[in-house]
Amino acid sequence: MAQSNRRASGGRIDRNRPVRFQFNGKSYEGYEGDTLASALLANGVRVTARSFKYHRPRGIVGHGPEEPATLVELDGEDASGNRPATTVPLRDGLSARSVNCWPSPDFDVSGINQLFARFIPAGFYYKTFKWPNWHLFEPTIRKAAGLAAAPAQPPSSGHFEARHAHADVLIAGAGPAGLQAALEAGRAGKRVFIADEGTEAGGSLLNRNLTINGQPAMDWVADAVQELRGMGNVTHLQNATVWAYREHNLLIVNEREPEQGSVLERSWRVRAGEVVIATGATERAMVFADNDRPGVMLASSVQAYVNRWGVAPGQRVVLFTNNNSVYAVAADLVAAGVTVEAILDSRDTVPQEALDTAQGITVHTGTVAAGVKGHKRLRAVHAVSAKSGADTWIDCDLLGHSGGWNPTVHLWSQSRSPLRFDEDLSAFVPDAAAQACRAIGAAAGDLTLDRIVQGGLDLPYAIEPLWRVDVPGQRGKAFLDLQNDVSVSDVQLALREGYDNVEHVKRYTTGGMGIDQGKTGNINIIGTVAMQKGVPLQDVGTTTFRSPYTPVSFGAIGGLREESVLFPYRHTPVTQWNKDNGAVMYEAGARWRRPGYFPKPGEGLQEAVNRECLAVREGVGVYDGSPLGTFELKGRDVPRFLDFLYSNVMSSLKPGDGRYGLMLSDDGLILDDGVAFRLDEHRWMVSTSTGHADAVNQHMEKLLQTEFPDWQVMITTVTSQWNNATICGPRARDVMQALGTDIDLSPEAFPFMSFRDGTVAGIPARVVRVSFTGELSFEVNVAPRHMAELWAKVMEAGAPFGILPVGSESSHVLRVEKGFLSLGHEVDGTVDAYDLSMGWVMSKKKPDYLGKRSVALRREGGSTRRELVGILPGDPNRQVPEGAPLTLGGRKEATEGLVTACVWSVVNERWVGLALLENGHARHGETAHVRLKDGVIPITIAKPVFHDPDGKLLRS
Amino acid sequence: MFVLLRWITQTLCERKSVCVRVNLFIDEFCSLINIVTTMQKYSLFSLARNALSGHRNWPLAWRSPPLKDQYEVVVIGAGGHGLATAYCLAKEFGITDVAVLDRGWLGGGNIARNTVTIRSNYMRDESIPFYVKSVSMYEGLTKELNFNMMHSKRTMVDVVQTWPKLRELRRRQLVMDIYGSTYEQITTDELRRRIPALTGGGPDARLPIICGMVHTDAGVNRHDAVAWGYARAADAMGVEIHQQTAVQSLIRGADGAIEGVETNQGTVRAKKVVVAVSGHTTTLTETAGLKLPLRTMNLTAFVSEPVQPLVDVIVNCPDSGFYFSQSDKGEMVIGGAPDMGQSFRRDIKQNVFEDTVTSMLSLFPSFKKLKLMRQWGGHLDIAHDASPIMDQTEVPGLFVTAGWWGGYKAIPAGGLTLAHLVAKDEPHPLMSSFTLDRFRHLDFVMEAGTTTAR
Amino acid sequence: MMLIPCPFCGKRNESEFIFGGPVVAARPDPNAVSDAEWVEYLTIAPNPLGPVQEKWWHARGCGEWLTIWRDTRTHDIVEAPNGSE
Amino acid sequence: MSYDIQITRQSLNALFDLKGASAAIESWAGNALPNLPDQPNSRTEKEAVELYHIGRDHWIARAPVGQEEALEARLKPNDCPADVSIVRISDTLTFFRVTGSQAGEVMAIACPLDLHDSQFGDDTVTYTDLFGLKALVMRCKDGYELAIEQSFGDMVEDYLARATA
Repeated sequence: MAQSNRRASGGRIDRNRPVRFQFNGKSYEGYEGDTLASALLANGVRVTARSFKYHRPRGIVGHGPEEPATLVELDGEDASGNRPATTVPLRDGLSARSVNCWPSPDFDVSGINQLFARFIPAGFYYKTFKWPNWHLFEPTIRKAAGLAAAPAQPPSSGHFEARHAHADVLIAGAGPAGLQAALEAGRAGKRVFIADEGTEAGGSLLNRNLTINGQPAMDWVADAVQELRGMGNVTHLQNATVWAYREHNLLIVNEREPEQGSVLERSWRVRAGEVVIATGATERAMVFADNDRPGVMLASSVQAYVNRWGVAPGQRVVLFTNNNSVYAVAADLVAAGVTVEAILDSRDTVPQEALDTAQGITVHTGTVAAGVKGHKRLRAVHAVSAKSGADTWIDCDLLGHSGGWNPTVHLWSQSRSPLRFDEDLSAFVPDAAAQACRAIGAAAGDLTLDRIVQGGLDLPYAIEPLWRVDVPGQRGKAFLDLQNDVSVSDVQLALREGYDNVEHVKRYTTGGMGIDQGKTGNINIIGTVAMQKGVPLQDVGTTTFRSPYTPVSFGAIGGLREESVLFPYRHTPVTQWNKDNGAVMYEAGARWRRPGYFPKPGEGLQEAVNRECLAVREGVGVYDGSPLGTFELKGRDVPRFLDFLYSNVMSSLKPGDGRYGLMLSDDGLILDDGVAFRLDEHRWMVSTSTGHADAVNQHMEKLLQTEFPDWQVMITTVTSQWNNATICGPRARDVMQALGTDIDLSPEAFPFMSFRDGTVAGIPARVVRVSFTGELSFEVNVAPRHMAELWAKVMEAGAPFGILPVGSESSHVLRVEKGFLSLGHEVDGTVDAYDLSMGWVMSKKKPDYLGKRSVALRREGGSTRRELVGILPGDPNRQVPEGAPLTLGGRKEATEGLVTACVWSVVNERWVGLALLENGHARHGETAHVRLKDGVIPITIAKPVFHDPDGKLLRS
Repeated sequence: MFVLLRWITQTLCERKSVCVRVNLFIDEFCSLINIVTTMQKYSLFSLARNALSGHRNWPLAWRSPPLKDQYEVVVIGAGGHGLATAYCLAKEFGITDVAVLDRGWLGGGNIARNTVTIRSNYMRDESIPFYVKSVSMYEGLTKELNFNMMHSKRTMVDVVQTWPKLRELRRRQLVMDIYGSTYEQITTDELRRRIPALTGGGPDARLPIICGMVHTDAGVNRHDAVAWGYARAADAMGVEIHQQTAVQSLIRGADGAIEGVETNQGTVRAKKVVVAVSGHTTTLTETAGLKLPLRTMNLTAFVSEPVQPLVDVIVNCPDSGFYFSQSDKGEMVIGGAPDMGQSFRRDIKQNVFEDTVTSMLSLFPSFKKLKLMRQWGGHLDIAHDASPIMDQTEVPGLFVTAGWWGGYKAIPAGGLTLAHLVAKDEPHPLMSSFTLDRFRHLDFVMEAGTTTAR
Repeated sequence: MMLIPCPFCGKRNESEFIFGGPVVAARPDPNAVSDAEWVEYLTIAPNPLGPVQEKWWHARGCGEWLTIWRDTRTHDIVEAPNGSE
Repeated sequence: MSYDIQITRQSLNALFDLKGASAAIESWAGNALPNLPDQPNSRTEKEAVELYHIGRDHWIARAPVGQEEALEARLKPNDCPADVSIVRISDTLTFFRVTGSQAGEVMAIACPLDLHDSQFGDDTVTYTDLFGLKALVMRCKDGYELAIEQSFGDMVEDYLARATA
């Protein structure tokens, strides 16, 4: 019968707006304002889940994020798994399924596990499944675990968002304490950010019937919310969980369904001057035999369903407690017309004000619930007197229990502020703050309204702890952690075996490691350990509270950045031209994407590369060299600075001239290579490799600002002020002529390693004579605003000479043919300039420069060096894979070197390569051996240059 | 009897050649007896038997004996490396007068908070054989220690998104081939077939997937079980494990050699002291006036909610900077890059964390609705050249094992080689390149560009 | 993410900065020190369980290189301990 | 567009990077420029030439591109003394305007800086982190103006489009 447990009236639901939904294939009706849990209870659905390990039937236990038992999987658009039914707002067409049971929680095949329960105690898997080996069992175990299935698709529409926020005060929780604090701070003109996980403000007041100054407490809440809305300096979010408390008062808030068109969830990174933790308190469970049966519920949750959702989860209720709060629950139940059969109070004497609250209700003091009858629905409670041992069975269909209250200290603890155990509350409460934060209200241990809001009326709190019910001869499992099926006997076993640290207990039994992170049970585990070991809880301590407070979808954390914008990316004015002309684009350094090669239709990489290389060697080619890092240095001390920075001498350069150089780190490793030009007396231009531009900039600034603050050197990054088209090949000069320039291009007037300012094709340009290909080259630098135009004109002017665009693959071949160094290939942190036959770059004259002492020291050590050599595969048509190891005689043993590059040389019409080889310089002409998995390739060791050894061409 | 046998061998051993073999055999034999006699065997049958007695008769996994004032060897740190070292000292070298001291609970260091990735895909001759050994030892550990480590040799698959990375991995593969470690390239189609959830990284993505690399030797296991298994086996052979015993300083004698340690439980003397406290190495060694080229950093990881089996390999994405595997409980265990700067704060950096998540979502978009369940961090100390240090320090009798990041995979071989060093006062061949000596002439061991998977 | 005080810009989000390593001993004259001293200068950095002095570069800000004292246990930015400058 | 804003990518500006002690710069180029801002991360303006003080001994002069040659002629980058650095950087920065009632919300997505009036005034101009890049941020009519390294222009346009999708 529809909503059989729905009360005739009351509750904060909209009875005019019925909502249809599906649960495990059956369809039900609830109301707007319901959660899935309240709607299921309204419909009298008792068994809503099966447990993780034993597959015991379970019902709904809580009413919020603490829910340990009923996890559901949502289908359709809002597909997501492992959601506590108590936190799923009901919406029309919602379709949910219980996790880890088949075919249904009511009849679950794996329920059979209950019979074997005794054979699978805590840690049983450590002791078995060893023979013959774990692989045999793993798949089955894996399948049994895992709860819900992972969503198969990302949301089909909408996106996630992450943003920054700044506040003087961040308040976590919009219950009475949080709202109060928000009003005070807001009125004081502070920038306030208040976030609450619930769909509605009010916190515990939503679930209770309290008054403030004689008015219903929820009226006070409504007024507070109203006033806050009117304040421009206050941001108030509901349905937004503060889930992480990071260093320097940075807190992360997850806002669900924000009022922003296509935004599914929003992540707020809030930087707060002060943090106010008003997260309330969580009721903890009582631990007794079969305390997991459907119909056994937290007392405050019974109260919440009756008051907030107008649902009577049962008709005949027994309450079991060790503290006062349950008496207010009893009063609310009676007021709602629910029969309270009895209150079992483990305390011998109950404070009078508590008894007064529950007049007319039978109270059995000094009495505990030892166990229950009923498998899938509760039938009776076994009441046992602690003193006399006298016992009775009390028939009922619902048991509400309260083991007392824990301040919700997760955020407090995440802030790395310590906790202390409060004997009066028998709970862990905030101690001294470690960051600019304070806890207030229930989170600080003020558990009743009268201590929070002036004029608030509430029943004073009092408790005598009862960590677990221990009645001799009582059978049945007493659960500490419902979600992971951890019972008292599991903890006892752990202790018996010596796993007696609370962290050991947690890990051995998996207690508190579920999705709820033991919000209702952890304290009882600690209590049980303390009882067993006979030490105070303070000494047992808590396990670490880790973010997130409640699970957060990764989408919300990631925000917008995804797919094409995962990493930054850069373009030059030619990037589009490259794409339009069929370039295969590569990820180059420093976030640039550069053309790898330009295949013609139907052409493979090798053919395309050969074509491009031939053009450069026999005609002319051009490439976009814009990404090279470029810096302008100014000041009197630039010369001495460059002399310290580079291993060779730069200070001797004349204006207009340039020089290639190496930069070393002070421990003698090669940082970068590049070219320095002297523009005039005090102005210099330094270029770096593309990938290291940022690193070199950082390096230079660090030296100048932290080591040599007095040196007059000012650095300006001009990488994007100068783009360049580098025209290279025997016909390069012809192309330059064809473009038209006012610069005298003759080798005499414009020699290698110099630059000239002028115009090229009518465009203001700085032309530089460097060469990374070994051919005659003109690097035509222009402002980016002119680059596209220049490029077009170069292609046009070059056409008669068969000019081709050259990609990075060809650049690689061309530099290997010349034996030019490539940081990514030949330099891997172990080689130095001498190994590369570049000893000339290591100045002897200069007494000191970065890396000098270290390189010397390393060489004095006498360790065998791996030196750069050229290699010629015995079979000229046999390519050697890059990175292939060289071993003595090709034996399977420690390597003596590796092949750093191997390319098809268009000038030699054979495969040639470079390698780093132990004592390679002394072994030219010898044979070495490449060791592959399935064979050996003999190679001849040669000088690392296969084209124009004297460098006539590049100077021509 | 144990003692007797040792005595016989001592006297027997005039003729060295035999001696070694005999000695080894005897050690084998004795330790075997040791385990069998003092450690209750775990098996399906013992489980069943105990079930019938309500599991009331399980013995302690390890004892808590009173702390003596002297031991032959003191090992500081009851983490993976410390416990494995103690175990190997007893098992391989018959040194059982060993105390393992920990300021907290055993297995509470990095072994309690890591991503259990076990692999041997390294690049240098110095590294590969060591990790190959460690991986193979892990595979036999469940049986050796009679404790189910749930070792799952499920292979690691690299998702390659840049050519330079592919070049580096290929180079690694070619050297690994020499040492019999497995690494093979697969096509993007094959990659997606093996990891169906890998739906990102298409042609239009920021970093399109180029191919995959498969490392079949890689696996995962249960980290707590490793600590507990070693502790239980070491204890059974006479090693004492003392928890809540914080070493406050190292004691040096007049001759400069180590003499013992000062703890919150009093002074403990020993001629050999092993420091195996990742992250806090320098904190301790400084008390002996020792300077080491180490810096402590924070490496963080996080897990998703448990879900049904979805990914059955270790997925490593070096270009995107994250890696993960799915635990037997169903959680995705995810790791990323370390934080910048020195840190003893076990906490995650929001920006580092968000970068890792973003990278993951770009390759696994369906994880957007998957939920973060727990996150944590661990300390590790990184040497100047980012390679481990295992050596006897300039303080005679003081040994360190440090500079491990991703030291989890190194535990079995690390324990073996360190025990060898302590027992024989000379480095084990597998670790001879990782002594402090290398810094004297800056001969760094640069394991350049190892994967993000630590 | 920390808030790092920049002498020019004031407190800024850590994401604007690049870590520049701990402050180590001043660079000795490489021609005046022993091998051991040189190696120590290069490889040994303070690694305290507590305040450490370190350099940060305001790379996505004004470009200033700055020095802070940071407690490695809490990440709080703290006053220079007594005895240090 | 789910946010009420407009995003406009601007054409070239005349930009000059100035480094050196304020006195040195004033004496060399004072008349060509507005008064040097004394407050860090603030700006001054004179005859359509703006001056941003965005770092220690570091300024950026900005003018309409039409004035580029004239301004350069007055600043004489190639002739200035050793203790002053003046470099034309017109092409290195791409400017965007984000305007509209929700401009602030979009900026909150883009950058971690506190842009509240109390913290970020009309004359404030500063480098900060924008989508992980170094960017210049300041207020403009009805919103904010930002500038990033020219080669990242397309990327930032892409990001902004996503942020407001």
